[in-house]
Amino acid sequence: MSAQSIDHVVIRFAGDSGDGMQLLGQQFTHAAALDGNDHATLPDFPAEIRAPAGTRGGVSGFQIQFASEVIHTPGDECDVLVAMNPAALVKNLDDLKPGGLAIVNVDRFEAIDLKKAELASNPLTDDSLANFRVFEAPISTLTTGAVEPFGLNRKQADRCKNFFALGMMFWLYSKSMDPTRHAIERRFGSPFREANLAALEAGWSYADTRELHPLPFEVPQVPHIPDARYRTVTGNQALATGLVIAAQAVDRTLFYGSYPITPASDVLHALSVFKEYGVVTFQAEDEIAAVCAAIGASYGGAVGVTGTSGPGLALKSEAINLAIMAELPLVVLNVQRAGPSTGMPTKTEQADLLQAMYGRNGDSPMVLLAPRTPADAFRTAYEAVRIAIHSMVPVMVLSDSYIANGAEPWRIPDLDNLPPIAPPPPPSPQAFAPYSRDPESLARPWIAAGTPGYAHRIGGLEKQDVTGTVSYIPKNHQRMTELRAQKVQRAQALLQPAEAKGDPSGTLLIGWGSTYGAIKTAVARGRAQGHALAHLHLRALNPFPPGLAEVLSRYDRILVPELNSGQLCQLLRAHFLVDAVPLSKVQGQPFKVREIHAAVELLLQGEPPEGALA
Amino acid sequence: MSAQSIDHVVIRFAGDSGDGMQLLGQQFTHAAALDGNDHATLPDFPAEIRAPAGTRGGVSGFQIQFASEVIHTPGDECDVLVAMNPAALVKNLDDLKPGGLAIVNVDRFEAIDLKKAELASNPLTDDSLANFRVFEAPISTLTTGAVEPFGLNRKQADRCKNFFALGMMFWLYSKSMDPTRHAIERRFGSPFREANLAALEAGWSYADTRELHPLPFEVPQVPHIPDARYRTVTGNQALATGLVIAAQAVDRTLFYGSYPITPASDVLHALSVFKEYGVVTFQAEDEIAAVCAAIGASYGGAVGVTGTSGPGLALKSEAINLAIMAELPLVVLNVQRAGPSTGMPTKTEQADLLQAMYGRNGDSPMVLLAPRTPADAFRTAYEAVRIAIHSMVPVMVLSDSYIANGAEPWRIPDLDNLPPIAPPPPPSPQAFAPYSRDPESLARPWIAAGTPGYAHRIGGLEKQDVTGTVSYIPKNHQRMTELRAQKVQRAQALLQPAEAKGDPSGTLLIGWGSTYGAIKTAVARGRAQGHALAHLHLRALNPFPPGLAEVLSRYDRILVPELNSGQLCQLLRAHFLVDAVPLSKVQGQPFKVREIHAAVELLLQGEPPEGALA
Amino acid sequence: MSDLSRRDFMSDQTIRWCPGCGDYSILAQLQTAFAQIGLPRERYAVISGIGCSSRLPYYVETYGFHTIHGRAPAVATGLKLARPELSVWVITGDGDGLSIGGNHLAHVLRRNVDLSILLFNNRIYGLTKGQFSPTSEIGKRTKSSPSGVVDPPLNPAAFAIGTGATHVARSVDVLPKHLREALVDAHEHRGSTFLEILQNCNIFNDGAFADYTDRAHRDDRILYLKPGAPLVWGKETLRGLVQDGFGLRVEILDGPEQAEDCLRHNPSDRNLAWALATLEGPHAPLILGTLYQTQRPTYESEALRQISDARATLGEGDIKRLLRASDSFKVRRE
Amino acid sequence: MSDLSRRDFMSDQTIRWCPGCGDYSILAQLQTAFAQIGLPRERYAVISGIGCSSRLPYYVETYGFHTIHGRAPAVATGLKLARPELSVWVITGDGDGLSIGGNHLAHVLRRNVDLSILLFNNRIYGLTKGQFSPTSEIGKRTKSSPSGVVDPPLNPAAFAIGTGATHVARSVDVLPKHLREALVDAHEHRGSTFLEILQNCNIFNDGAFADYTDRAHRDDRILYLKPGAPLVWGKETLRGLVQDGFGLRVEILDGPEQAEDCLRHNPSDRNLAWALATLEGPHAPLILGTLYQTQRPTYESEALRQISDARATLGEGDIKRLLRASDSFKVRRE
Ligand SMILES: Cc1ncc(C[n+]2csc(CCOP(=O)(O)OP(=O)(O)O)c2C)c(N)n1
Ligand SMILES: Cc1ncc(C[n+]2csc(CCOP(=O)(O)OP(=O)(O)O)c2C)c(N)n1
Ligand code: SF4
Ligand code: SF4
Ligand SMILES: [Mg+2]
Ligand SMILES: [Mg+2]
Repeated sequence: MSAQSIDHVVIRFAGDSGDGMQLLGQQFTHAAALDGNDHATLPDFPAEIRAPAGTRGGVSGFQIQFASEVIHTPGDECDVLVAMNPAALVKNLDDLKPGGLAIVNVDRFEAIDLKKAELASNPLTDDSLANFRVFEAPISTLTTGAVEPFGLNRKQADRCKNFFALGMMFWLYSKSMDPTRHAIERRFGSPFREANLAALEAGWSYADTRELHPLPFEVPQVPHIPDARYRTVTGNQALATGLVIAAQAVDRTLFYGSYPITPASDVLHALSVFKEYGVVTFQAEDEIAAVCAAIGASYGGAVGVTGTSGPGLALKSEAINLAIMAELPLVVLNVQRAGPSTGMPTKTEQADLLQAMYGRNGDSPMVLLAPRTPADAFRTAYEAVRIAIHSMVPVMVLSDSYIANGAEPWRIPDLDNLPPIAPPPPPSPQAFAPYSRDPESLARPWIAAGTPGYAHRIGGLEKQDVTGTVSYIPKNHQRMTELRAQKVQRAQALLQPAEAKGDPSGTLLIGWGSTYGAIKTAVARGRAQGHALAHLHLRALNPFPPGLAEVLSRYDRILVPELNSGQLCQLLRAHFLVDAVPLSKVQGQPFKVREIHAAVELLLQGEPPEGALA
Repeated sequence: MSAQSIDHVVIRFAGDSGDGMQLLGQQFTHAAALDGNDHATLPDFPAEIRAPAGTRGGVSGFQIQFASEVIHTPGDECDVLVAMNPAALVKNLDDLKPGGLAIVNVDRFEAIDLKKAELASNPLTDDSLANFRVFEAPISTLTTGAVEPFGLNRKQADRCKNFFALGMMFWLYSKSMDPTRHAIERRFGSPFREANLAALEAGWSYADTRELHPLPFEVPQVPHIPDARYRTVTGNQALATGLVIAAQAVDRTLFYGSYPITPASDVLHALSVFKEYGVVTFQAEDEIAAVCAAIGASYGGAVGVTGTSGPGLALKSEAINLAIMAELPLVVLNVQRAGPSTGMPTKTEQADLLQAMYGRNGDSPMVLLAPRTPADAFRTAYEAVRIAIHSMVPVMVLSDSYIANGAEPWRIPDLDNLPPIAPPPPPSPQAFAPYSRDPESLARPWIAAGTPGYAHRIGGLEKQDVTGTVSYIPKNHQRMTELRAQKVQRAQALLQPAEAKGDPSGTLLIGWGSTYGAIKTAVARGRAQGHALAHLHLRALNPFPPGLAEVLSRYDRILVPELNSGQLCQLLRAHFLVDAVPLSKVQGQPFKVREIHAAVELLLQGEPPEGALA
Repeated sequence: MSDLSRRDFMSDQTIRWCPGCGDYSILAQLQTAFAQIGLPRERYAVISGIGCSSRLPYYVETYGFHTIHGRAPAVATGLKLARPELSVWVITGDGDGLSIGGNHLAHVLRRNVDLSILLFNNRIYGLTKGQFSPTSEIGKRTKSSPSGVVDPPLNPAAFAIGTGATHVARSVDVLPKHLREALVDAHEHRGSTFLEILQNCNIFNDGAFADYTDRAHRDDRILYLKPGAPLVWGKETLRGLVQDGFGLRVEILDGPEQAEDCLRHNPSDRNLAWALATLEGPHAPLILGTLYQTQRPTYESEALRQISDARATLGEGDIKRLLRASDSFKVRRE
Repeated sequence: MSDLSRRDFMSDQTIRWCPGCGDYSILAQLQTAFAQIGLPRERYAVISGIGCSSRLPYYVETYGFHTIHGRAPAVATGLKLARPELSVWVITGDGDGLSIGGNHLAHVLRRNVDLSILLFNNRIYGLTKGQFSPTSEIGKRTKSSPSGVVDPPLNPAAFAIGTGATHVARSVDVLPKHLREALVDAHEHRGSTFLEILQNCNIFNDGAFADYTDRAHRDDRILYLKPGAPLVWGKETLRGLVQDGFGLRVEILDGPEQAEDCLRHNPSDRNLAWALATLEGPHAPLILGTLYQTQRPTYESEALRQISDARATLGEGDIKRLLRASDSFKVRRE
């Protein structure tokens, strides 16, 4: 059977949080990956474990864009929406393209289902779907039928319906089902194994015989992919991997102290299986104990790392300051989520930047890095360890929920190409003073407690320069405050210079972290329309990369799209006195490309860019 | 006996932390106050309770300027230094005016005393005091002699020497000893009462007979003092008083939850004696419990207040965010000290401004106010309660160690002149929705738990506009984020407009908090020399007062003296895109007038003002 | 008696717990107990931290505050000091109350603030999707302990007794009547009640207490404490506790008459309570009911009494006096 | 044995405690104990929080870390996991360890991390100039309790036993030899030792323990625990403890022969330890020595064993394998 070739597709699976939508999405992603499609994913699920079935609040979604070209976002709008119930349908309809395909599980459109979804009438029969192509499939009934032979009870049988839906989608996009078959075989015991396999096949056959579409589609592989090994990684997996590799590079134990919190917990989970790599994970009684244990480990010569999300970072702030004062290496992962307070724990946001920058008592600068994509989190974690040890400073990594749970293909790096990680060279015991400094980096020596000949005391009171004894001398405090700041500033030497991609003048879009893909795509789109645009994406937020002032000076207008109320924008204005304009989205959702594109259009017309979000 | 009249005098008492220098200073201050002298004080003591006797680290100092004119600082340099031992002498000599008088307790200049002070030779016999007038008094011996009749042991007898020194100073400045006599009678039991009184008299007689100075001085009273009642208050006392008065004004219980920390503890001490005013003080197990209890009290309709210093504020940040989300009134006192981490706990600094502004996860704006002098802390505390209740927001008061412990005369206010404090008017139970808002202030209603007819639930998850139920709706989160910001912004309506004192153009000095007196005096001095200067001092740091942009636009140069690395400067640059220049002092000590004056001179010559501190 | 019913305490919010979660039953009994106690709605305040369990306040039609992780006892303390007339309830979990919030719990118990503290112990972190908690067993494999937990669990009742708590009790989600009575007791105790409620998390730790609470063997494995009654249990096999040194030993009894020889429960004996709380061993029963109870003045009554005492002695505070203080002065006119 | 002396453990820093403070004596005994234990200097690490007591690390010539208020147990846990071969000591105060740091203390004790935890209990906040602490008595007037403390004090030993501690002991600043032995015991215990050291703060709470420790009546008011020895004390009057239900009663003995009828100390009996820790009453002695001791695997040995087990089974982790993981792929070439 032949297929119709297309460049890129966006699909979204949506159902109850108990319906297995995330698993379904991951399996589809894996199939796309093996086919050599570029891809980006966006899971979106409620905070509750099993949010009330059938309600809008209970809808769990998974979106993937896969393509035969390089892409950078999971897509603004869907070509296909798979909706397992009315709540999933209406909640996601806004994001379905006009003319897009809605595949609907009609078995769940009874009066009671509509009521749970707070619907007055049935969208399948009223006019709400007029602009879309609708494919009504009795997914529940067909699944139950397909798995009948395996003796499951009603509830168990119904649980197989995600694989039925997956089978349909595999047919529609001509994907091989083998990897999913293997996964089912590995993951499930009898009789669920057999039932899920049957549901998968049934879904495929149904789509084929009922002609879900006249012809299936095919998304060819991206041309010129280097012949390397790849993995599809989430941001959290990539962070964990980067930390392990970095600790091995410096030949120290990796110590991860953490207290569970969404969306950072998966880093703890990932690291706690790496026992044979010597990784020590410590689930502490709270965030304070977690960071303090990491500091203690670092004092003992391990690579001390702690990870959390916004509210947990607030709790760690006092102890991070201890690391600043004690001048010990420490890496702090902050996987941001929507705040303030408990906020919206599973939703994404970038609103902890200024907390990261300033949320400690006294003048207490620290290095801040942010990954831009899930795969990029590997390199960012590695760099964080490198800088922390090179400069004897705490380094914070600002990831977010979108990066943490989103996935993309990652080319497995060649370890020989990673920069080396080395602590400041230790002086001889005779020449040793705890707060003597490397002339370049200003780092003090990192002497692991227990090292013979170097016994010494440190602490959180102000230290006398060089000797490290307690000091209240006024000028010394000024000097030490400046040294702590300079040390962070000198970490610039380890950073890539600032570089804007695109036009050398005109309008510059600056972003940081997870907005990378959306900004990059919007800039490309705008340039294709003839606008003079460029994109500069910061990995380092403190210190800023070398050359940033010069780059900024070349542009007439600067737009700063952020998932917060203008925090980077505020820093740029203060540092460079440039009239940078914020584009602030605070909705718990990533930017859509079109929102940034529209903001640029407005800006070029002299309007406030915020209008793009209205 | 006649006396020589002078306008203003700066004296400093310095001795061991066990020598009673603070008490001595307070008594002298009180005498000056009763004489109608304007005055400002600067206590400066070590963190240790009894720091090692005789060492430089153990020196406790108390400086006072008193004058027959209005003054604003405790003075840059001393006219007289009373030094109870060699460490006290050498540590303070830099601050004695050339030609100034050093009164030295010669009994403490034995070899062992010099060694403790790390002195290779005796400053009384080497050349170190060449530029000063030195009066050598065997204070210890004379005191022991004077108190001999009362049967004290050696140690007890020696403890009376601060009163001996005080007697000498009372003679030198023609002050009445009666108030101190009364104080001794109230404070001490027999035989210490008699001994201290004898020491005091002996000091006076000794100064008289030995002619400490050819003629005593006299500092006349300030002309045109309004005929009102005054008190000499420290900043911490004024804060406590302001809170009690504010709670009475709104007829609610004042609840103060705190955990001891220097230099904030005295607020707890002061409030815990006000039982008959219905003040509830709660010494919690830590800072987190303290702020949480204050939030709970506020939920119960009390005026919930918590107080701490830098490291404690870091710990409270997560809970403050709960108050922001729950939109409850809360006042947070942060009596700043030198950081980061434990830092220098008894030394002053203003380096928590950006922590106060941004040290919480998510976009979480709150109102920030700062008192400028000890007496001004009364009004600032009152305003903090007023705004918190008017706008249903947390308000932070940024005091510091210098204000907390410094003292100045405070004119007891007429309560009728204080602005009223009123919660947003409550809707009827029928019309009630927890997150409905007052159209002006945007405040939600403050319903005390327990009120019949209004039972409702609140919490730290994002709230649906109006109803206050939990909401994950993207646009709602944007709206609520904006509402929380606007609410803070609208508190501007309660603020005095920005006003610069001095020349209408030229160079503007902007400060906040405890730098008020030094900046004001420096500006006056510069203007007297013909420079076009003005001074604007911010009480509100968030929101900024109305009209600030306009004021800023009138000046060519803006200098921002701060006891931190340029934090307000950073905010001004970001908000107003003005090229404000920082003058940063981070030494645990307040500005001297001459440092600011010199910085202005440098700035006018086109040099970086930091040179003024070199 | 009150003419309120459970329904009066049901809010209009959709409940967001997993189907089958033990929290449903606890919620129902709490609402019923509120009706039974009979105070008007506004006299109850339910304060929680963060966790599945801590979502409870949204579902109860009273005053309620869903605060932050681990801090509910502190918020409740402030509320109780401001509004001593309220019946204040703290809802917490084994993570919320014993991990991040363990210190606040310890201090509120020692202070004896009049709060009813309900710790929903499911021996797991539910809301964050299944990490081990301070009450998880050694060796348990969870998301964050793939090779098994190595931390020995905390014993909630022993911990509470160690802090000086005045009322320590235990109940379980699946015994509605027992639970309801325990809730009413909690309200009636003047001072802090620490009530541990064993709760099944059917998603991440299903059957954690089934060994004891399954209908099949429940009657043989649960000891219900009653003041003055002998410490015996069992249907198939009758067992009883006898004193053994400073501790307790399980004995098989020949018949009901032998029960009289067994130890009798005395909730005011803190050492017995300690022995009951820490009893372990192959035949040790699940012990439900009031392990310990004593009367001590409550924290808020003592704290607020200092205020009324001061007012009785000095009169209602006069602002003018406060402002002038003893050291105020008028400048001497020359 | 070791040829180290106290002097080898004296640092060059000026000591900044008030003259007469009990901390001096504790410091001296710790330095002496270090010499007696005989490890080289670098094998000791002394970790403290904030408080007068917590200044101690600066004065000991070993590794030392003066951390932040209340968090020393957590810092020490991380250090011990990174460097299990070190002898790690935690120095804390009644405020540092039981107020702000109570939760970390509870969890480190339950986990049984091999740390020697010394809690300097002076029943006051020293460094912040004299507020009441969680061990201050009811009614005590301090700067923050001018009308008297209303919080009932926490019992440190009872608290520690309640958390599941494996070694709970008590000593006092004024008995150097007893203290030194207790310090050596702390080191030797494999697992967490909780050693409460009663310490006089002569500035803000002078004589807090004088009723028991003054030379004049010391011999009549202190009971020294020794394994297997009868629980008797007193010189003028000989007294002993006898079992009374699940608790203890003080009896006056007619003579030394009667001591044999008294209860004997058994440090492995946790219920006895509980009774000893909570003994109160007019004639109750000050009980010094090891109240409780048991052996359990340490936290770090169990945690690190999972690593060595994994390595034994899977081999030393191979980075290449980690990078590729099971789900890595090469793109199928068409
Ligand atoms: C400061 C902070 N840290 C961590 C979290 C994440 N968190 C939410 S609930 C929870 C634990 C829940 O366990 P438990 O208290 O046992 O409640 P359960 O869900 O089992 O009822 C954690 C770690 C948080 N919300 N805030
Ligand atoms: C976060 C924080 N809160 C408060 C303080 C202030 N503080 C320092 S030591 C201390 C209590 C000291 O009491 P204790 O632990 O009993 O030690 P002691 O001085 O009596 O030896 C307090 C409250 C601090 N340094 N940090
Ligand atoms: S995760 Fe467990 S505790 Fe939470 S709601 Fe579901 S079943 Fe209940
Ligand atoms: S205040 Fe008390 S505990 Fe602190 S050093 Fe002085 S005597 Fe010792
Ligand atoms: Mg739980
Ligand atoms: Mg203490």
